[in-house]
Amino acid sequence: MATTVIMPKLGLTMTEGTIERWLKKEGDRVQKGEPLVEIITEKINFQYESPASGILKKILRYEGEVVPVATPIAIIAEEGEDLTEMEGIMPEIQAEPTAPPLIHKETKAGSSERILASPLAKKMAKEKGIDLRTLRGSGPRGRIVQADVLKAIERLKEKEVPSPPPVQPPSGRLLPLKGIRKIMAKRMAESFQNIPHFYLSIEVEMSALQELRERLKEEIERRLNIRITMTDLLVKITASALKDHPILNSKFEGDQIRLMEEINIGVAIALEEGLIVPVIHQADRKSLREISLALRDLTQRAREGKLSLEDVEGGTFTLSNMGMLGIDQFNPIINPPQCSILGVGKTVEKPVVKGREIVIRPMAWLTLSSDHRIVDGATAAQFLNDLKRLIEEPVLLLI
Amino acid sequence: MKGEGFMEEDTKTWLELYRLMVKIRRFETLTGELFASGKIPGFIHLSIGQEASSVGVCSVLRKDDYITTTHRGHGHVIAKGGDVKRMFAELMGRETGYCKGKGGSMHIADFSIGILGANGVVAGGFPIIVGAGLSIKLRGTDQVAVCFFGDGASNRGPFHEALNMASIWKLPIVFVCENNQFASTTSVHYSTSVKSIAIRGEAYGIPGRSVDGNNVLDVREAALEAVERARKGEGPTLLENRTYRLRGHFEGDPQRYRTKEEVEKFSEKDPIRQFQTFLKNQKILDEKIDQEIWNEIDQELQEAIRFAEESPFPQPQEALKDLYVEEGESLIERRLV
Amino acid sequence: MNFRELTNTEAMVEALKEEMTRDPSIFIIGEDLVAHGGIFGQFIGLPEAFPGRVIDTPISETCIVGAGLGAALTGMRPFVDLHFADFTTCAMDEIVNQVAKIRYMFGGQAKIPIVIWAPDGAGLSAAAHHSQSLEAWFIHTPGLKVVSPCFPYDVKGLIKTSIRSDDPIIFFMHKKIFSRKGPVPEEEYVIPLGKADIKHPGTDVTIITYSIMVLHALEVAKEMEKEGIRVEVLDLRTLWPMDWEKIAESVTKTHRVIIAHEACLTCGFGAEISARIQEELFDELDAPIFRVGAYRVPIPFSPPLERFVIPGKESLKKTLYNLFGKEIDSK
Amino acid sequence: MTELIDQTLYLKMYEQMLTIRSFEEKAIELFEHNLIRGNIHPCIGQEAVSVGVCSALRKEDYMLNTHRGHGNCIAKGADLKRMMAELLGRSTGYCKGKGGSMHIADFEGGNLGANGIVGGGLPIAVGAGISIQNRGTDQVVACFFGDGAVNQGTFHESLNLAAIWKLPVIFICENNQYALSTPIREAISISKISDRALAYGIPGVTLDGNDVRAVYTQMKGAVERARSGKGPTLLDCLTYRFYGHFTGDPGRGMTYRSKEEMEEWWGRCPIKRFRESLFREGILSEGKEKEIQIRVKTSIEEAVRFALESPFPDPEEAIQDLFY
Repeated sequence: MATTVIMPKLGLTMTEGTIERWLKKEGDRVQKGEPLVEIITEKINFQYESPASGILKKILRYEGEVVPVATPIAIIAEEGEDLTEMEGIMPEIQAEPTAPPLIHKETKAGSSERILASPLAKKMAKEKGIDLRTLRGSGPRGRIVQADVLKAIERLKEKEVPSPPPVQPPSGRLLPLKGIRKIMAKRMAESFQNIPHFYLSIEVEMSALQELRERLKEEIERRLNIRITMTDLLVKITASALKDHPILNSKFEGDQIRLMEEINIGVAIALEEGLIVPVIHQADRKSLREISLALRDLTQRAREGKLSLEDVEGGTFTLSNMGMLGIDQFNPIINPPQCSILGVGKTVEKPVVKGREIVIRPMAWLTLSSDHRIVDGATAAQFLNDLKRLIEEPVLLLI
Repeated sequence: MKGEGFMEEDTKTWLELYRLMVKIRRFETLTGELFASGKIPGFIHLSIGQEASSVGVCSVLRKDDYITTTHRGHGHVIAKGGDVKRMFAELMGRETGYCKGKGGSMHIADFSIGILGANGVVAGGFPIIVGAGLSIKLRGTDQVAVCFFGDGASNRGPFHEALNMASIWKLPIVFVCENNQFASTTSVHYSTSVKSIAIRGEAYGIPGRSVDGNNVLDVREAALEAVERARKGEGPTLLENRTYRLRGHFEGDPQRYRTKEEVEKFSEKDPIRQFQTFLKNQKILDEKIDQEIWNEIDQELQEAIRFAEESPFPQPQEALKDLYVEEGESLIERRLV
Repeated sequence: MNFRELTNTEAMVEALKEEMTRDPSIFIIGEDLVAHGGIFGQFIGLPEAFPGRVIDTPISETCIVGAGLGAALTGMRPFVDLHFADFTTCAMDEIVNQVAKIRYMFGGQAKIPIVIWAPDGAGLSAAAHHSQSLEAWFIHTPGLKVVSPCFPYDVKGLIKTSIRSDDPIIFFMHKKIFSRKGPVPEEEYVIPLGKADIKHPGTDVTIITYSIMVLHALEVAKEMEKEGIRVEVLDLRTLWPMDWEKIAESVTKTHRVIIAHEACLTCGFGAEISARIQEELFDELDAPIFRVGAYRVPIPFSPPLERFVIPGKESLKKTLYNLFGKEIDSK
Repeated sequence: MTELIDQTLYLKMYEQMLTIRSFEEKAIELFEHNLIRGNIHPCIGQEAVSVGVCSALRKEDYMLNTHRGHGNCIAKGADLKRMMAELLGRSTGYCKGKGGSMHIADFEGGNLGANGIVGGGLPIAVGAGISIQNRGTDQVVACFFGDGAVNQGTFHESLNLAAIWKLPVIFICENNQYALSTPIREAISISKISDRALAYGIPGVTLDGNDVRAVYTQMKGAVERARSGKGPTLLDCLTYRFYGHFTGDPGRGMTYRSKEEMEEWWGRCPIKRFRESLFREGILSEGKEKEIQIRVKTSIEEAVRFALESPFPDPEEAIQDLFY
């Protein structure tokens, strides 16, 4: 009995996945449970294991293609098994028109693809040898019309333009843009292009927080042998501050804003293959200890590339602490569809005016990047000030 | 004028005839004013001067008798018992009108009282009346069907075809020609080769009778004879009411085809004035009663106009209804937007 | 050429005057011509100018058309007035069984130089018996030629050509355009049958239309310029023979087509044109062919009902938006 | 002198009647041999009307004809060859095979055409009349129609217009008693169709349509009236069609007609009666009759041969002649 391999839905919000790499070729024998294909979702990349044993008869979707979940991507069958009844599913495979983000390898002839395109568009594409499947239709009902083909022709032309011969062979090593970095690149670009960012910075005194941390230190380290980090504390504080400012704990959905019930704080972690943002779910309901443990565990697994989808899903606010990297102040890019991201700089001893005299205090810059479509300056400023108060007088957390 | 040795009964009837004629006259006059003031769209044809014909004929009809009328049909509808409220509403294109604003002046019908409708096509009523007569015959009732038409229609093929069929089948029909001297602008003396349209009865072997159409009692008497003949199953009659259209063919008609003098000459034969004088001479009517009649009627009509003006225009979608008994878009073919 | 402003009616009277002066075999027959100068006054002055050659008839449509035919068969050039296009139904046998067929049936012996002039169209609250647009019936009838212009210049030129044509012409004119003015040259000229005319050049979409819808199309074309859509308005002027070359030329240029007429959509002339385009120019099309026409109901009397039933500027605009997949603005 | 003219005229009329009769008989025969498609409406029995009427006409006078029109065509001087060719649908026919039995026209000979529509010819006759008036010639129009047509609207409108304009039109009703299967006595409520003239104030005469001299005399009067601008006349010619309505008529129309009736009318056969009178008056003799019969026979045979030898029209011809 042949098995259809589909694009797995790896978690609640996943609607489509990119086929990063096939780990088997057509004709290879595969065992149930052995890695078959590498799939990238917007969150992570993921090795999908073969749902059945047999021979990989047909690969229906190719590397680089973005495929809606539950769409067949391959067929696994036994030697000499009749696939005609499988052919049946192939047209319907293509039911909804999919448009890969980049021109992919020439697909084999015979894969019948129903494409909505005007007669004129079809004629022109044929003449210019353009594969309509590589185009996204801009006409009614996603129909590919003359204009789309003309654009494609333009793109081709640009490619054809021969670049002037370089004086010397181009220096520098080529790094393939792949995996998490590729996704990140795409999403950061989208975020920065589409979201009207605005930035508010405020300088906060860290002495109270440092004291608190010192006090908790021996206590907790002794008992649970873990260190409470500044980040742990900031997560806790940010979470409780967000409770009073639900608007910043929201999601932009085209023509509406969704206020999120849970406060899930994502914490940006830099890995060499790219930035990853594991999420501490319901941070507001968690004790400092729980937060600390969770964050430690996530960081650990992130480094080992063992994060599950749940670990990276559902963030409603992101915290990016670059203090340990010696950065004073920076403007982080929002992690869509979230509303805001908080950038925390390094704490430095510096002279500040207290009352009438100049004193030395540990100070740090907080910068809040927000989506102006959701919040305006005043709202964000209030949040930032409350945050400042909590950091400078952590006892307020008890209220 | 007739009326020697009349009964108590007659005086009642006569006053009723008079009242109806006045009602038609006032309805038409007011309609003319409403049209002039732009409250009635399209175009209208007034029957001022022809009241005696409408009233004389309809006064001998029963509620269940049929009539077909013409583009100049307000008088017939009123005489047959039409509701002036719904008439005005229709003239103004309101949803409370007889045809929900779909018909207008030229297409008023009230099947509940046997009015099979006015017709925008000259002589359009002939084939319809033949069908009505035939169904009466087939259903074996003693109803009568009356076809009102103008002198113009008497030169149309349907006149010929209808009178012939009615005569060979002895249908209970009275063909009432309201010879108002003009087919639109064309004089009947030019358009017709015979002196009297009643003569054409001979071509079908049916009685043809021509009477003074401005004398309501003459019309009534002739109509009564014809209707009784029809009820008795003795077949159709061709009745010609010689009258005169005092207004233009339609409101706004420059009337280059006739002289003021001619119109004045005929307005002396005004059917209402004639009957009024007669009734006064007979001591049936005096200034006081007369005034009351005109006042009452004006009140009724003013109310009717108010009713019409206060009625809303139909919903646009109403335009898609009533085409078939079965409703549904597939039947009316929505436009591609 | 020296142009002056004339109404469509004036243009028509002028055309008739010139032709009747040129050719004594031309005469006009119909109702209310002498006394009234025609129900819409298109014959004013002619009875005086040509005594005996403008003939009033009783109301006898069958015979008016039949008489025109008989006269045409025997050396005359009748111009028949039917008052309203709706009244063609009273003479349908004459038009469809006689006028259209006799020449063919008799092996080409006869020529039938008759013009049947029929004002059509809605928009005047004239109700169901005085508002129809019936051109499709006659385009559908072999043996007839059908003309339906909209501008005084075209009306005059085409009236003259129709009168000179040795074939039967059904000449429709929309009642609403009679008093519309337009430039007409003083010099004599004629317009050949079967030649369409681009009334507004464009590159993005062609509106193929005729009669009063040309006016709506022109308004829409202007408005669309603001939105960056360049509409080409093609006025057919003659419906049969149809100017296929012009149509093909324009469609090949714009790749998008809307066909608009006031007659009801179903089996309207738009269906024919549309079918022909997709048969012969399928690969030129960048969007489905859209048609604009009236609802398939008799023309109701009450103004709001009438406005709703017959197509106008708005329905054209909506269809355009539809074609380009735009949002229809909710005003 | 006049007698001599009459004699030659009568002999010509007699020969025409014989020609019509044998043309129809031949046509029926060809139909039964399936050489003529469609249906034909034979006018056997009505020869006196065709000949009586047309003998009073000039070549340039117009004629409007009916579906039962072979006789009228022949009497108006049509060429038997081209008629027969048309009946057989040949390219040499009057209408190049497009018209057939029901649509023969000969504009040269003033025959404005036979009509498939009952009552279709009357309005055209009015038009021809108007045209004559406008052109100021002294032509007349002979408009043939059957008793069925007198109840068509076109009859009414046409007679009224002809009357008010005093057009030179003679309306000839070939009253053969039946509109297909409907007897005229059931189709109208008056005894004489000529009474319809009263409705238009024009003369109307009902006459024996099987007496060719009577028809001729009445027609002559009507034509003179028309030529002198006095207007139209309605002639109601009582006659009978011995054959059925058409060649497809079951039992040659005996389903709706009685033997007695048929025999009674055979007794009044127009050819038989004319022949007897001509013999009685010594105008016709055995010898002369033989000559005539031979001439007729050969002319018909020639016509058939011509028709059969003529080619069918080229299919392409079907798209010709639509426009001038």
